Amino acid sequence: MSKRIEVNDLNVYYGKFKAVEDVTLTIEPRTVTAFIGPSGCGKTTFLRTLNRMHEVIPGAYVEGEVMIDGNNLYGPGVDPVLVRRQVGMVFQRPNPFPTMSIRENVLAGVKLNNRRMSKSDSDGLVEESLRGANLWNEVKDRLDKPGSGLSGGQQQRLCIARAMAVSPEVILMDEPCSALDPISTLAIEDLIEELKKDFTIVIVTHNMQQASRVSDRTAFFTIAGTGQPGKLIEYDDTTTIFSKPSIQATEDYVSGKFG
Amino acid sequence: MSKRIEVNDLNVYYGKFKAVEDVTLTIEPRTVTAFIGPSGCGKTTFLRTLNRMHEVIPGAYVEGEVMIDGNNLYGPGVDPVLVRRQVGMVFQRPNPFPTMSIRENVLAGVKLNNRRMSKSDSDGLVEESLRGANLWNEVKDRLDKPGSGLSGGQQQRLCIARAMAVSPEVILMDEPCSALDPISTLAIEDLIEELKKDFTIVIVTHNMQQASRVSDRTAFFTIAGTGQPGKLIEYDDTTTIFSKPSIQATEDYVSGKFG
Amino acid sequence: MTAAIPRAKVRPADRIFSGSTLFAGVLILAALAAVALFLIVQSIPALVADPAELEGSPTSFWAYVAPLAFGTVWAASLALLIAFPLSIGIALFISHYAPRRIAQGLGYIIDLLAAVPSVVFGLWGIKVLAPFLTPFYDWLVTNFGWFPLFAPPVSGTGRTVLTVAIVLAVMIIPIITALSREIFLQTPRLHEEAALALGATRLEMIQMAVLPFGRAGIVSAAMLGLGRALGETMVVAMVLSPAVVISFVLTSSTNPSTIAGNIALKFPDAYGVGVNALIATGLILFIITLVINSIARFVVNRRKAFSGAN
Amino acid sequence: SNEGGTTDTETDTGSEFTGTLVGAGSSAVGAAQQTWIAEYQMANEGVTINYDPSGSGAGRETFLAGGSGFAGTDRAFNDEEVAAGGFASCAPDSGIVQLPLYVSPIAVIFNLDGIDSLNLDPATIAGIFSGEIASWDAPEIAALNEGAELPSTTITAVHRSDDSGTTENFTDYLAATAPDVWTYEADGVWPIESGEAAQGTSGVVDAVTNGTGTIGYADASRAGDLGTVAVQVGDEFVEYSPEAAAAIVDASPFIEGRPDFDLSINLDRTSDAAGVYPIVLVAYLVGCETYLDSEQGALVKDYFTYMASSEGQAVAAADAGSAPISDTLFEKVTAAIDIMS
Amino acid sequence: MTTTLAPATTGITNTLTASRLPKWATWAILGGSLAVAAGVFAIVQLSTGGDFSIVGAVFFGTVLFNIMLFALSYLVEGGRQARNRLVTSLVVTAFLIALIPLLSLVWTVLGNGIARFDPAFFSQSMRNVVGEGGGALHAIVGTLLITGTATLISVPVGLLTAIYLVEYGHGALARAITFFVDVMTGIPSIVAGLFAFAFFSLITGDPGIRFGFGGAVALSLLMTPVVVRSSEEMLKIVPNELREAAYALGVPKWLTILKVVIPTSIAGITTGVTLAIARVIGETAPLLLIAGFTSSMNYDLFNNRIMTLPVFVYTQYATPGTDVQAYLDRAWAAALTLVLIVMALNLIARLIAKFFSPKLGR
Ligand SMILES: Nc1ncnc2c1ncn2[C@@H]1O[C@H](COP(=O)(O)OP(=O)(O)OP(=O)(O)O)[C@@H](O)[C@H]1O
Ligand SMILES: Nc1ncnc2c1ncn2[C@@H]1O[C@H](COP(=O)(O)OP(=O)(O)OP(=O)(O)O)[C@@H](O)[C@H]1O
Ligand SMILES: [Mg+2]
Ligand SMILES: [Mg+2]
Ligand SMILES: O=P([O-])([O-])[O-]
Repeated sequence: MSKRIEVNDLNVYYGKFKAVEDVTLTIEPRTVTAFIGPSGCGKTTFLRTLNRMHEVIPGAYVEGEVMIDGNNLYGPGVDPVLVRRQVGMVFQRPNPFPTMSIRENVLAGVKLNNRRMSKSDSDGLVEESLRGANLWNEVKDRLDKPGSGLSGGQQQRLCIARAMAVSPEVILMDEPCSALDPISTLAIEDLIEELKKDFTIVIVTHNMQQASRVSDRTAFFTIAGTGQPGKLIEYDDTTTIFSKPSIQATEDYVSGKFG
Repeated sequence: MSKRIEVNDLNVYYGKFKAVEDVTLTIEPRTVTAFIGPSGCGKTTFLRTLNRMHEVIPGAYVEGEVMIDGNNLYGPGVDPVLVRRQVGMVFQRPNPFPTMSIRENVLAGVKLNNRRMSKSDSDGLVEESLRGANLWNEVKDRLDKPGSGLSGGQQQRLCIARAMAVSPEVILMDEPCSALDPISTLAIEDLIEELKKDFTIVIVTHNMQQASRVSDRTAFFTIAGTGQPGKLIEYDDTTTIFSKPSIQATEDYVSGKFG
Repeated sequence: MTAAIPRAKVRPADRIFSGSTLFAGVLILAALAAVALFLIVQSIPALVADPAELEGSPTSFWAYVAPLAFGTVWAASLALLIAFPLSIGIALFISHYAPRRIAQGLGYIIDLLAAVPSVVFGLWGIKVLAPFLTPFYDWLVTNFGWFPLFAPPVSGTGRTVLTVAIVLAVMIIPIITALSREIFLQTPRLHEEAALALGATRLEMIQMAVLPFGRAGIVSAAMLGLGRALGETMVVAMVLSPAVVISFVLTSSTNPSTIAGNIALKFPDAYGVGVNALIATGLILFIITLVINSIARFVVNRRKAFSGAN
Repeated sequence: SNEGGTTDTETDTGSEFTGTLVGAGSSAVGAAQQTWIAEYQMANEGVTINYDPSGSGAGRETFLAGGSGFAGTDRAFNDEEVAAGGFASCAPDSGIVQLPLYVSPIAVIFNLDGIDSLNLDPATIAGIFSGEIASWDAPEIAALNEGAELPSTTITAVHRSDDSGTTENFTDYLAATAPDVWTYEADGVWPIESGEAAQGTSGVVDAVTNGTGTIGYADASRAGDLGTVAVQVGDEFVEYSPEAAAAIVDASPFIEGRPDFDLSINLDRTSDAAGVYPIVLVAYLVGCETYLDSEQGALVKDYFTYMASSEGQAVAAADAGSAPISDTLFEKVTAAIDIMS
Repeated sequence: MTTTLAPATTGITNTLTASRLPKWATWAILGGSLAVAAGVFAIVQLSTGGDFSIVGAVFFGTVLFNIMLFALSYLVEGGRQARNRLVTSLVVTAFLIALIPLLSLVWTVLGNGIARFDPAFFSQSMRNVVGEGGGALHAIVGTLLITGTATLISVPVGLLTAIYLVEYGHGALARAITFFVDVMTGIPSIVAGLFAFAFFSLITGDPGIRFGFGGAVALSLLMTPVVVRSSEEMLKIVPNELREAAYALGVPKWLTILKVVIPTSIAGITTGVTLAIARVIGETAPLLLIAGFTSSMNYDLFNNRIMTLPVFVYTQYATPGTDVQAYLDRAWAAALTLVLIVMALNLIARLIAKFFSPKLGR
């Protein structure tokens, strides 16, 4: 249920503006990979190329290859919709569907695609996903209440449950804790620890401590200045990046001299 | 041109929800004070009580005293408009007025009190403020272009120039660099260093490194959990907070164990 | 893990759906083109006819439409002049002044005005408003008759262009209010707070942040209202005391008629080329609307670099 | 009977007619048509007649194009139009019948406190409506109304803002009787700028009622409590009345050179015969001599017969305020209807 | 951590306070101004013998209030506060002014309409009715049928167009549609009627055609641009993050629009649709031309004339018989019915909005 991702020479554009330049890296299955770097260096942009969410923005496009188990996401004729079912995503701000109940939110990936499911199957899926997201105990009595009535941390875990319910192989998370209080943050970090058993996880974070706590490998991006493209500077085991990075810029960044 | 701020037993509410509890601290003139703490602990909320921006939010109110050179901001008959002239504010996201040119943006606050300003006076003020914000050289040739055409960092410095142009005595900054790239961040940190000669500065930051770089004193806030009020845990010289804080929670936080 | 990523180009359902939205859009253009074509074809006999055959034997077709075109624009501008400041005031009241809890209720009350059908406005104009205004016009003309807009003689029944403009204004107030209210409510808090933090009063905050941000939206709201006022038929026909004149006087019996009102008045008894002449005036109204909208769009676009959208 | 209604005169009439008949035209005939239609439908359960009061011009155009079975119009088709033919509902060689079945006095109404009736001569009426006489205490009015306490109020003369038969008949009267003052031709559209305009008879009545010192002209059935003018005919002053209105029709010749069953009347407004009231509106009901569709022809014929009958004329008089046609005219009309098929 | 310095300046005037008018001052000035205006008007009335004009007194009282408030505030609080206060009171006044016609309208329609607001009015047509009695059932049915059909035409077309503009269209075509939709809002209703009549008589070859469906088409022409405009605005404010959330779950675009975007904005869309219905339900001129006039019931949209409430109101008013009052009473009762129908629609729209709209609040 988890896949290797290989990125080769990827350039990412917003219209004429090249936002990310020449990224090549390989993400192993069942690992947690963290992307760190100063604001604006293209972490979010790059992350979104991994499930073809980038092209949702008008004028945005990509050059290069992203291979998932050897299949190029950007190959001709690839249906982005199918890609996204395999590569799930959790956003910076929790975004449960406001018109749906907690239960419907979890089932959104199934229901929105017009797939029928028996009541018992769907009940099972809801419970399994919510348990997986460590949310079951908190919401099991109010599955039919609106999802927007939960606290921020609960909403974010609901979004994770929703992403898991479509059984993707990879889960991308863009600063999933940045809008949350510390208690919720811890809950989600624990959850990531669990999920790693089944999924390949990529997480963007601003928080060095978080990166060092949850990830196996860390990629450091930066930019030379406004208007310049972001670049991948260093990609290595998390412990290496935080203890003896091989590049000076990385060291400056992780030690707080910069950014 | 700068003032001492004393806060006594301040409780801050959003309607029924108490967001910040029982804060007492004194900020000395011509210092930079940093507020740090996990997300949601009430840093922004507390900062906004220092120039009565808090009450702009419907239902929001304050209990307690905030004295600026002995005058209680929340005393009877105090005109919030006058308060805000003396205590300027810079927001997390740069917010120049999109409908105004760079020049008009700088003069926006000044024009309120002094409608008929001679061209030479206003030219002088624009130059002085933009120089003060380290922006003059970058924009002097396009003062009549819209302010929204600048880069994020330039916009943020424009907002600082705008705040300075009304010659306040205190400047509050709420995560002024969080939306900026590292180059712009450095520019603004340098600027804070300069401004401290004339102004009392209070800055909220998520970035421990930034706090240790720019501030003289640091206040650490935290919350016990969602729905609880934020509290001031420790307030001391920045070096003390980051080297040998007296409270365990502070140490955990600054060393990255938490948050 | 051999399951290759399935390859499929564009999904048919997506194509069908986007195709049908495109079709709907094109259908609207087609309907409009059909209306324009109808107007043009039906107008030609009147444009080529001997002007003596037209009503009132004018020197040319243009002399025939001129007073009507003038009256249309005049009445609609007056209505806009009355409705616009009121609507902006009401919208601001609801968005920035009224306590939040009652603002929605107030919005509903104003929306109710939109629920009143135009025949009812016509009846109200004739039976209530015109008689009510008559003494007021009397007073105006007696005391301010020297002012060209109030030149004597005064209307004895109150059915003047000003009365019509007031009714039209009441009709378009809910339209302009509803739209500008929504726009004002969307002013970014960030900009409002920026103004307040500079020590602006509420008025100054509105001047600095709310109005400039909403400028484009306010203009479209006004255009929607103006469109309604330009095209309103029944109210003008029922309430106005028209004549074939070009006159700016607000309080007299001889008021310029409007194109839509005139069609309603003359169409029932029209025959032959008279029918074509009336339709040709409809074409002129169509062109007026087009021109006014283009100007509005031009005005909005000219300062696009400074718009709130950036 | 009325659908869903309790008004039941539900006796089976045993009428042979069924189907729907459509007429269109003059709004002046609208009220009378509603009365006739109601009565006729009650007598002929299976029939539905719809009359669009869409205006005389529209009514003529619709009938010409074949969109209706009959037309109501406040002026007859003129010589050219009749000669041009092409009436699409009619059989190819058929002519048309134009029957003056609706005669209604037009009252000159005014609103002055305490005055119910005034005597005016044509020149004075023309003067008032052309704006030359501007005040109620003008010598011209005073001279004709000795003893009346005329106020110095300004006169507001109200005319129709729409194109109307009422206006055409009224201006025809002014042009014929006061040619020195009223120098304009008869026209359905008010020819001059002076005065106040209002839409439809109701609009004129409203304007006159709600204003002060107002005067206007309207179908006499709508005069209500307003003051009315007795107009000078010869040496007398005549108040409007149905009889006086019917009398002027009788006193007038038919238009010459028309086919036998085209009963278009050339109203003699200047007649000074005793008891005639010269401001009348005559509306024609127009049908084919021979219909393309004979069933429709039979129904129209029956309906026309009913409208012309003394019953028909009486209900219209009661409910719409028209003047029943005289017996002499009735005979001519009946002769014309007889040839319809 | 706690400050030990006692504030040294207690008791000295707070320099942050500005001189302000006391809270009651506004009301006092308002009361005073109204009293003065009323007094002046009373004196004028005594001396000239005219009627005492309440409206005049209130009007001049309000003007006086604004002037006084501005002047006093200017003297005490300075120019900026004075302008702020002036605009505040003007904005409130604007709102109150808008209420005047509304109240007057409601009062007039209710006062006149109530006389014939009886069961017969809602259970009978005007067939075979002369003078008093009768009802507007045929017109109510006609209005519901024609407006309903117009809604069925305009809402899909308008909503789909709005979706095109918001979700798909970016180029010249989208700009052209936006522009011409604005132009379309200016089509006079009578021209829409003329067009529909010409169009259908051409198609059917019937020169006198009158039928309900034609009326619905004419109304759609007027309604569609309103639907497009309002739906477009409502779709635009659906946050992009919801669309992205759906895409990220592997939901195709069209299902995202149908199942996420539209349900989220359904409240605004229904409000827009009711506005559009309100815009056309009172149209008289085009319906006279294409739907015609009849006293009888007709449930068939595709054959024969069909009556509608506005035409009913208008013809009852314009061509009454000798018993004028009976006709006027019916006209007003029909006007009242029309207003009530639109209000009921508004209410339903609000309920729909409430029921379907995003559930916020914790
Ligand atoms: N929709 C867009 N259109 C054009 N440029 C964009 C868009 N979104 C982002 N950018 C630009 O692309 C660059 C990378 O942005 P991105 O959001 O990926 O940075 P990031 O590393 O995620 O920053 P942060 O930490 O603030 O989230 C920035 O220069 C940004 O201005
Ligand atoms: N407008 C508001 N209405 C109600 N509650 C609010 C509002 N703004 C903030 N809060 C609540 O007040 C608490 C403190 O929020 P605040 O924004 O001050 O935190 P913060 O420390 O600035 O966090 P961050 O680092 O994310 O900016 C939070 O629980 C938040 O949910
Ligand atoms: Mg990002
Ligand atoms: Mg904050
Ligand atoms: O019959 P008219 O309404 O045209 O006078």
